[in-house]
Amino acid sequence: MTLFHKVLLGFVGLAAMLPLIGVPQYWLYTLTIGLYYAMLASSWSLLVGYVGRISFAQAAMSGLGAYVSVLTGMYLDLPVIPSLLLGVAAAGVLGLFIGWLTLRLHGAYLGLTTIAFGEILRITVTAEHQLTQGSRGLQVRPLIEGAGPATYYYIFLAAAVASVLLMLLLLRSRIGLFFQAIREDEDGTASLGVNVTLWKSLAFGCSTAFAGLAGGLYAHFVQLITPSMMSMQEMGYVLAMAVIGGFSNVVYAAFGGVLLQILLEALRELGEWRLAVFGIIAILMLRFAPNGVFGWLENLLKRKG
Amino acid sequence: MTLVAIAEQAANGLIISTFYALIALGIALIFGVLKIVNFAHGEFYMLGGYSCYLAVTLLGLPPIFGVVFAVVILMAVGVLVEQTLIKPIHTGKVDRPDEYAIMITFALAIMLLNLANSVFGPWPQSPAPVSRGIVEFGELIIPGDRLSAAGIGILLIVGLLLILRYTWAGKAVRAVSQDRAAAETFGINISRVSMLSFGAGAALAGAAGALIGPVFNVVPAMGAVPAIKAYIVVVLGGLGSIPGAIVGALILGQVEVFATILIPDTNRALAYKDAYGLVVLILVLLVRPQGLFGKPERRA
Amino acid sequence: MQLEVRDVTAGYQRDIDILRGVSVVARPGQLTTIIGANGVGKSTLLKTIIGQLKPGSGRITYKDRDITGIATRELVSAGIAYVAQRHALFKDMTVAENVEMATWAFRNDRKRAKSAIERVYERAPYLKDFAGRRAGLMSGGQQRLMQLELALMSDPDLILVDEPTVGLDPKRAQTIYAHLRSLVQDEGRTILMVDQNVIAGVDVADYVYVLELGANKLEGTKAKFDAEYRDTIAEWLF
Amino acid sequence: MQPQLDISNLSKSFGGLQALKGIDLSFQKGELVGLIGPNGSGKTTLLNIIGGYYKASGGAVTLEGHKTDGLAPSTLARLGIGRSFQVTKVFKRLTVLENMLVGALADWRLSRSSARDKAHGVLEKLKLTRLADSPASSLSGGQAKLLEFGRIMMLDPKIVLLDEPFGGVHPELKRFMYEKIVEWNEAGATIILISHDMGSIFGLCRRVVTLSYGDIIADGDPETVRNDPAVLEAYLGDHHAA
Repeated sequence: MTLFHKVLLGFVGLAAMLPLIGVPQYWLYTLTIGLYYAMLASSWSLLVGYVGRISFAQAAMSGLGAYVSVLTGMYLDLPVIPSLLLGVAAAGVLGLFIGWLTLRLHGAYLGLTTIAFGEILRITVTAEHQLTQGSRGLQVRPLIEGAGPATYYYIFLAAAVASVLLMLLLLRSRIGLFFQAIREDEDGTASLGVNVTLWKSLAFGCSTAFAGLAGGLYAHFVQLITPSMMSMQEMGYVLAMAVIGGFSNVVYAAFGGVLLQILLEALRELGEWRLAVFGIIAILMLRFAPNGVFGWLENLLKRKG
Repeated sequence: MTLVAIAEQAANGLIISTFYALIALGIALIFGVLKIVNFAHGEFYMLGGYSCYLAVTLLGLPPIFGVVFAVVILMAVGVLVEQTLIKPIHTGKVDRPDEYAIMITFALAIMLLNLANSVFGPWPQSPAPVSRGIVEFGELIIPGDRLSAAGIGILLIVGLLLILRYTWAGKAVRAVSQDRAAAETFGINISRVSMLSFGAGAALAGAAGALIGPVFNVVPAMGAVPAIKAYIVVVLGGLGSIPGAIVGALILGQVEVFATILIPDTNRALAYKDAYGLVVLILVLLVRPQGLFGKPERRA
Repeated sequence: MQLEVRDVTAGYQRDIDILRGVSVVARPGQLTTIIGANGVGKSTLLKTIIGQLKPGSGRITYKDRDITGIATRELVSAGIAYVAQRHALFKDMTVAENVEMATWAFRNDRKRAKSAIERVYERAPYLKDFAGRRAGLMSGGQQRLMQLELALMSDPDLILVDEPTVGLDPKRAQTIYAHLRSLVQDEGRTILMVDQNVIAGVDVADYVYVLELGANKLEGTKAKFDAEYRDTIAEWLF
Repeated sequence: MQPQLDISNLSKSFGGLQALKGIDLSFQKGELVGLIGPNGSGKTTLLNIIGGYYKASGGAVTLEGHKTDGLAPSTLARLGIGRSFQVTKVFKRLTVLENMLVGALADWRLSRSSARDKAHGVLEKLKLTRLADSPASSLSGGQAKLLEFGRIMMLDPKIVLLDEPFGGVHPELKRFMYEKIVEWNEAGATIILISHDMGSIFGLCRRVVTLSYGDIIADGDPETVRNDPAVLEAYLGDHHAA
């Protein structure tokens, strides 16, 4: 284990201690939201950073997971866990389908197609207001009746850590190698006997399933969801988080999500300027440090240790 | 439905098409020369709206100069963005240029949106329109602010087409879009043309924002929907094709107004209005990615 | 010397040099042909001279001025024209517009531009007949000839020609070779040409270079080639 | 004897351009065949159809008696057709070892540890062991070509399609590549080699097929093809100069 990994593990350990050392509830709430973004940003980097497929539908997929979970709970009287899983499945299957449909599309063309899918989802959720209450938002039952912020915090921490570990497991397997080979050169990968069609679609599905899980959990935590969680602006925050953390690595991206959410709350006095500054930082990162803050940090620690 | 109602819808469609075309032409111009899709185009449009608002409300200029002011400002913004963020793509300073181009313009969009939120606040502003009142064509009634905005829009489009056709700068833009290497051997300065077309593309978006701002209010988030419409238009017409962008805009304008009429439940119909074009976008990209006017790319 | 290429190396990928130290001279008022098997780097050499490819090492001078790595458009202004192997025209523009674009480098000198256009229509009346037609609709041979005519409009001292007759029928090819010859003989221009058609390429030349795998193999005047190598040309290709 | 790879009446057109005009060609197991022809004669197109990258416009390709039309490149690779590319397609951000593993791991029966052992064996043969853990982006052009060889070797292909493997390669490395090709061939692989480098073609191959404008104009032993007037004309052009 390198020094950098130890530092990261230290952070996770510290995170697990926070409720015990009396961190104010307000900050636990913020961190819980940060963990939601951590899941979302890392799921996005799984697709963009490893398979080289761009998608702007990730926030919409999180919303899909949320709405499916909430609606199946409401209308089919399902308990929370099965409805959450249905949300994950819905997001995963739709992602798989989109991945398969867009096999031949690359770069900006793929970006535009995923924007279209994301926006259609958002518009549908907004339009079907007898079902979803449209943009007024939908009341959601809590994940656990009467649970306090610390409980939610631990659930999200566990979910985020488990998601990232699962992604790492996938990426360390031969499938992860196929993903990266596809990112580098599709024809070259196919020439070696790898079923590019299958893995490209599956990568999309995996990535959106994680987004669906994040969205479902989020819905039952904040207990009020609106279609705005599926907007392109929300997508922009996810992108900024992944880019600033480092989108070439799911761990960096996850930390980026938490880091940005913390900064967002800590710099509240700055008002909307915070977001503008994050935009500028994301731009500068893309231009000058494509590995993000944590990629840069890892390099720094590598040189020292 | 009565004949007048149909005529009214068609006229509405035409007016909307003008704005779509204006925004889409900018995207097409930029894609033609630089081969990148500018995902920050909606925010250029929004900045156009605010530039006009500033000129008219704070500086007290007449509305028509507000539009001119917006064009000048956005031209400058476009040139600045091209020089700092886009140029590195073509000088080999970026590792994965395709990925970079998409993400950097998307990040730019988010940055500009939040910048506008910080500077101007989220409240809608409404600068004075170029003209007010209504215009009657027999039984057909059209609000004057829309009609005048569309009229200026058409003038701008015609002006752009003339520039592309008859001026050296316009010819250089077309030449580089068609064949970069050939343009270079003819002695054309590619990087200057790139800068120019990015600036001009931004200026067109700015003009559209300045024209429509007074009609629908100016707010930081105003760019999102028109930008997506413009992407639909350029994909429909074939990315990078100038005539394609105009025809695509005409088609989308009519599809939207008439498809809305087809759904009986009016609330729903309005809510889904923005989705039709997106379905078209997906279908075109999947079935004929080169669009109606583009030529298929040949491998090998 | 008009153009002098000394020990140039160049390639498209890192560490893979297609040219591994080529030296070529284009003598004023002569037609110099470079021949060699497929893939020896003939086209690469022209692309390197015209600035589309950066040489790894070596030196290129034009009229004693170092032009190594200079932008293409500056070379065009300096009087070098390049006729690429691809049909490098603006296919969606009309023939007349293409003709106009060919005056780009000197468009601000109205008189010169105007006379260049008049001259080209005189030299190639068919361009006038097709003026309103889209360039992409002309036949392959016509596009090829047109490319050459457009390159001549800047009144270049040196013309680099890449595979002038590839894909053309013999009659068209003959016209083009005759044209190239007269540019040298009657107008005193210098031509550096690369040709896959070995026999015709040597026939039309004053001086010949043979390349092999990115390096010089042989060179000599046409007379020397006719006398000594005619029958063994085939050997070098195999 | 039934040929290992049989191509019958194969044609391919791109828009108006006929790149292959109905060619018939067959290869026996263990042959080492050179494929030559002027630029644009259809060599790479032919390779791309055999490898599944292009769909033929007409005709058929048969591998050991089974038609392969319409199969994906990955399926063909697993059926035993390995190929290299004119411009090397190494995975730059993966290590040399990872590059080698991709193809082996595409076969799920092979465990990761045995794939790794196999890869180390091949790397040793190619003298790349030292670079196993370096990113492929750090390789020189020639080393990248060798890595591509190695990746194909990991598949144990029955048929190897090599598209311009010697372009821009250092003479010393080229000799090393000759050796590997011959070893490969002697181990039983059928090899189809495209090259502009006539020295290599005539030095290595026992059979040379010449394409010109999408047709086969010669097919036979190197000496016969070398002296075939049609081949000469295809390469030299004719006397139609002024």
